[in-house]
Amino acid sequence: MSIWEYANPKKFMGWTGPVLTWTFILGGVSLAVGLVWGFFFTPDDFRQGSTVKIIYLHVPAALMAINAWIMMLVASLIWVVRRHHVSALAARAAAPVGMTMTLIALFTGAIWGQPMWGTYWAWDPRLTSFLILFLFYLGYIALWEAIEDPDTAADLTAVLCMVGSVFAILSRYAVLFWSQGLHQGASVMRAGAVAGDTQERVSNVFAVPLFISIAGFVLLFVALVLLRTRTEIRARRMRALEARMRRA
Amino acid sequence: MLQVRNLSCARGGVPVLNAVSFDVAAGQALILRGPNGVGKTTLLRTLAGVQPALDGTVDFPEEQGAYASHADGIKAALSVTENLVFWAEVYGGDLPDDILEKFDLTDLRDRPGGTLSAGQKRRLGLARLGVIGRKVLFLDEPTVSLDRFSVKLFADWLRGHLAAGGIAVIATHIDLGLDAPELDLTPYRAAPDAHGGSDEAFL
Amino acid sequence: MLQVRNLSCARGGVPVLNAVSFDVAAGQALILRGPNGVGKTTLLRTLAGVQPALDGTVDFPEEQGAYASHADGIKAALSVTENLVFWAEVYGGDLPDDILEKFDLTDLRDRPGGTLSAGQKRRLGLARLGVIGRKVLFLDEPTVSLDRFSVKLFADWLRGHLAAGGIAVIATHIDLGLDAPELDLTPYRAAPDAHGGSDEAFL
Amino acid sequence: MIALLLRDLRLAVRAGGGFGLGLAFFLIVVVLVPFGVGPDTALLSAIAPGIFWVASLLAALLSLDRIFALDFEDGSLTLLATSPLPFEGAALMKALAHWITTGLPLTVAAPALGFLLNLAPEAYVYLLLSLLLGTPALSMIGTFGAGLTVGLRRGGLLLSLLVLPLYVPTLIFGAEAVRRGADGLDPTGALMLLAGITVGGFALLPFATAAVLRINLR
Amino acid sequence: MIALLLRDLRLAVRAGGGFGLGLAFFLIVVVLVPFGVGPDTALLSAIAPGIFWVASLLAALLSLDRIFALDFEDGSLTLLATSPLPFEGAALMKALAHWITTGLPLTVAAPALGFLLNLAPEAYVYLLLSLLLGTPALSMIGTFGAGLTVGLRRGGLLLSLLVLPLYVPTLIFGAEAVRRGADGLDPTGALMLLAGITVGGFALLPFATAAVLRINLR
Ligand code: HEM
Ligand SMILES: Nc1ncnc2c1ncn2[C@@H]1O[C@H](COP(=O)(O)OP(=O)(O)OP(=O)(O)O)[C@@H](O)[C@H]1O
Ligand SMILES: Nc1ncnc2c1ncn2[C@@H]1O[C@H](COP(=O)(O)OP(=O)(O)OP(=O)(O)O)[C@@H](O)[C@H]1O
Ligand SMILES: [Mg+2]
Ligand SMILES: [Mg+2]
Repeated sequence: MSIWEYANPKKFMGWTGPVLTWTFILGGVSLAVGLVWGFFFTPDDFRQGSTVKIIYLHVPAALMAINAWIMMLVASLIWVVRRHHVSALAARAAAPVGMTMTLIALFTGAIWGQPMWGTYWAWDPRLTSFLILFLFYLGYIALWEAIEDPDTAADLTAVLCMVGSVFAILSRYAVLFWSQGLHQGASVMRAGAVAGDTQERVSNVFAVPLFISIAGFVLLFVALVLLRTRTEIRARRMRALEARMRRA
Repeated sequence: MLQVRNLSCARGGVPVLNAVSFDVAAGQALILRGPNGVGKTTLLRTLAGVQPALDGTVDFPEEQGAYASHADGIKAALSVTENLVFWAEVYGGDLPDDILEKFDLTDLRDRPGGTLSAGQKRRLGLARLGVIGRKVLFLDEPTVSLDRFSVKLFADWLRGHLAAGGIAVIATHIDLGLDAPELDLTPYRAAPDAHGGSDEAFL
Repeated sequence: MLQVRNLSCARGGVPVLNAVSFDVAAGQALILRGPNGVGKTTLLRTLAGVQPALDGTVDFPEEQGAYASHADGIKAALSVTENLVFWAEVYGGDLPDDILEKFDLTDLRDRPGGTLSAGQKRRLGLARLGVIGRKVLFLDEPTVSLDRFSVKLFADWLRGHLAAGGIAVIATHIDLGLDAPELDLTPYRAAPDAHGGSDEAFL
Repeated sequence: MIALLLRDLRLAVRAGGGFGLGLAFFLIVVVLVPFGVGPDTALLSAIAPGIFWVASLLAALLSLDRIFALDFEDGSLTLLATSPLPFEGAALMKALAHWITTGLPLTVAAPALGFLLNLAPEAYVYLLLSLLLGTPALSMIGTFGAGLTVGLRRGGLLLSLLVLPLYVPTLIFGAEAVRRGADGLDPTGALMLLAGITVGGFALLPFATAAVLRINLR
Repeated sequence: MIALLLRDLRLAVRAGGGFGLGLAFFLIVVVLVPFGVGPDTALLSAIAPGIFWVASLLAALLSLDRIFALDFEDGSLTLLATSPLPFEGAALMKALAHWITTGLPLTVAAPALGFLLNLAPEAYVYLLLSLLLGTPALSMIGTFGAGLTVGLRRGGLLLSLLVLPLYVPTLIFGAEAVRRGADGLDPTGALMLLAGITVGGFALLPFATAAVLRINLR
């Protein structure tokens, strides 16, 4: 049996039901553990004070915002190549979740910016790229909404997602060219993040809850996308039934 | 020679026609009949390759099909001649000398397309078919808005086209005075539970 | 009662029809005939008050005219019912209960206007006439794209409208099966040197 | 008349996004300006009032040609002209629908975007007020312009060309009000003038719009 | 393919103004900005490079929806799709026609308008160069967006929403080149990148455009 059979709508509905419940539970638990641990059981940072705790929301949301787009790109490619309806719907389902993640990253960043840089917003490359990413999400969702026929919508949004990805990378580069920023480098994701010994190193006390929180976000993202995909499948099923009833 | 085998097509994700098969030999025309909404336009669009078929095959000499839809594609700002010359160029040909007479457009040759009456516009739209030099024509209600004289004019041109080995598939509700077999599409209506609609996978 | 006296009209600044006069009594229809481009559309637009007359008078009960053009004014995003309800509201009336049956739209009632076939759209466009409750109808090729059954449906409706004291002036190239006098516009064609063209003052 | 307003709003919503799109465009212009001008916050904060107003104006402009174009193309406009609806009322309703779908969401959202351009905190309330008073005028003037250009093919650009000069007074007073607010001066005068333009526009332009529409339908 | 280009140019000219309208819009935006921002010359000269680029971008944007909309409505697009003309070529020609009617006149005229915003004298040549290298990319990207949204009713705004983020890199490099020119720095890098976007866009986007058009015609 090929793996693609799990992408048949009926099969998909079957196996995602239980998986969904468990991802929700697991995601919720790890998020709660990560956040509670992070907020209440870590010391304040010597430079940033208690505001550093926002990192437990900010970093996972920022990571998921990017990963959601990558997931949409993959799902779009699968739709274009293999024409599996579920993958198109998964891409559609992921977009609002990704956009919400982008918004969370932007808002937590802005709240954090006030104590750190003395301003809610600065035209820093990292922040700016997220703003552009937000616009890409917005356009992608608007295009889905604007097209009546679901297959046409899936095709067009898939092309938009591919072209958009190229331009998103270009924008990221352009933005770096345009302004040097205030924002922190990517130290969490660097190989030596936990064991490293640079000044910027995120010490163990912060890192462990952070990773738990990241895991929570990932699981929650998966759960939300599954949930929304299931909703989309049900909506399509309704549509198909209605069309059939009209013709009967 | 046009061969259609087991063609099924859908519109807006809903299957409309099921397993249509027919042959049209060179020099022949086929008239599509059927009540409004049965799927004549859908079938013609599928034959012409504007939309993909759900199932089945369409076979005719490569690069020989031409489609004429409800809309004529006439540019309001271009004159009648300019409109025709454009299509001639797109198809890499020249404007036949007698095309304007054949469609009674001689008096209108320099009028902008936008100032034509409904029937005059239609004549111009049909004249395009005489310009592009394609053999296999898919015509969707070509005589809408035409007066009796123009209908005859068009039927004459069509007879000439067929005599030269052309093929035409024509959807129409009125009588063109052509001596051609008719195909009523009503029996091919897709059953409500037909497979292949874009959403069938979800049921 | 519709009275037209010595009506002259122009299109695009060029006089098209000259001194058209006719009467249509309540309960009567008049069929306008004439080759493409003779000026049927122009005449109807003038009668309906969409464009001013060059000369002459049109007289019918105030606020009782309605015009149906080649274009149907159907909103693609609104459903069939919503389209009709909108026009009913604009004319301050209600949707008659049987209007959907009368135009064979019952099955299509919830379909978005944009997904109708050419003939279905036309039926919807004509159903508007049944909704607005006007007596004097100016109809420009109302049966374009309709199949035979729908043409009959429309003719039946029209007969009902006339029987209730309505009036209709209809431009058409095909036979509606109505028992109504015909008026051929060819003799009224404006001579090339007719007066009243917009630039006559400069000649 | 309400039927027309409701239909237009419903069409806007059905066509996907309705209320959101004008707003999104506004957001995008506000975001693009720093890319062009550079990330210097002092500079951005100085030009913020002007940019917000220019952006609202462009957002209004961009959706103008849809006000009548669709109704013209599918024939509804002719049918409306021969209906018992007063055509002036129809013009008014069209302007109102345009404002509800573009001006209103933009007014509500603009203050929330103020921080992107480092708008001075004191100016937020005046930004809101000036947009509330001024954007209806943009819609009404734009509706007039749309009526003027309705049957023309390259409507989009010609329309902008005609409408933008008419927008100048609204822009000047609107931006002035916000700028004065930001500088701690009294912006009442500019706001009054803005309100005056809106009231005057709504009193007179529906008639002009109906007149040009009738001519264009001929 | 040349036939299509010539037809589009002829249509643009016939429809009144063709080449002039994009330019006029550009001019108007450049004139409106001082109204919004206020008459401070130092400020204006600081934002001039950005404003010129944002204005070109908006001028390009405004005429985008006409690229395919008219051909779609009157059925020519379907007829073109079934013609022997490669559809990719048609997309390319459409982009070219758009550039010739908006990008080119604007490039030629922009330096002449520099004084309106007190552009630094050293920057004029870079303004010209950057527009020459960058505006074709705007047309090509815009054509892709127009292809995506053809057939959608509220195309205008949605189109902008989709296209503007795609314009960001072009805008950044374009404005950066002018700004560096004005500051006496070396703008070669930015100009090279601009040219890169244009070349890449013209190499790839015609295919994407033809693909989305085919989907939309289905
Ligand atoms: C408002 C918008 C902001 C956005 C969109 C944003 C975006 C991001 C992203 C994408 C990451 C993940 C980077 C990675 O690990 O690869 C991140 C991490 C981080 N951000 Fe932000 N940020 C914003 C504001 C701020 C502010 C104001 C601060 C405070 C100074 C801040 C501090 C950090 C820190 C400390 C990290 C972790 C960096 C690391 O060690 O990996 N961010 N942010
Ligand atoms: N764009 C569309 N989206 C969804 N459904 C459509 C669309 N266009 C047509 N349909 C439906 O598909 C079916 C076939 O339509 P089609 O246009 O092929 O009919 P037709 O035989 O050409 O009718 P007519 O004689 O009225 O032109 C109809 O039931 C119609 O309502
Ligand atoms: N917009 C216009 N501008 C200038 N002239 C026009 C315009 N529309 C039509 N005409 C011309 O006016 C004359 C009358 O046109 P009209 O549309 O009234 O004819 P018609 O009798 O309705 O023809 P048909 O049967 O083809 O619909 C024709 O010669 C036509 O070419
Ligand atoms: Mg049809
Ligand atoms: Mg006519």
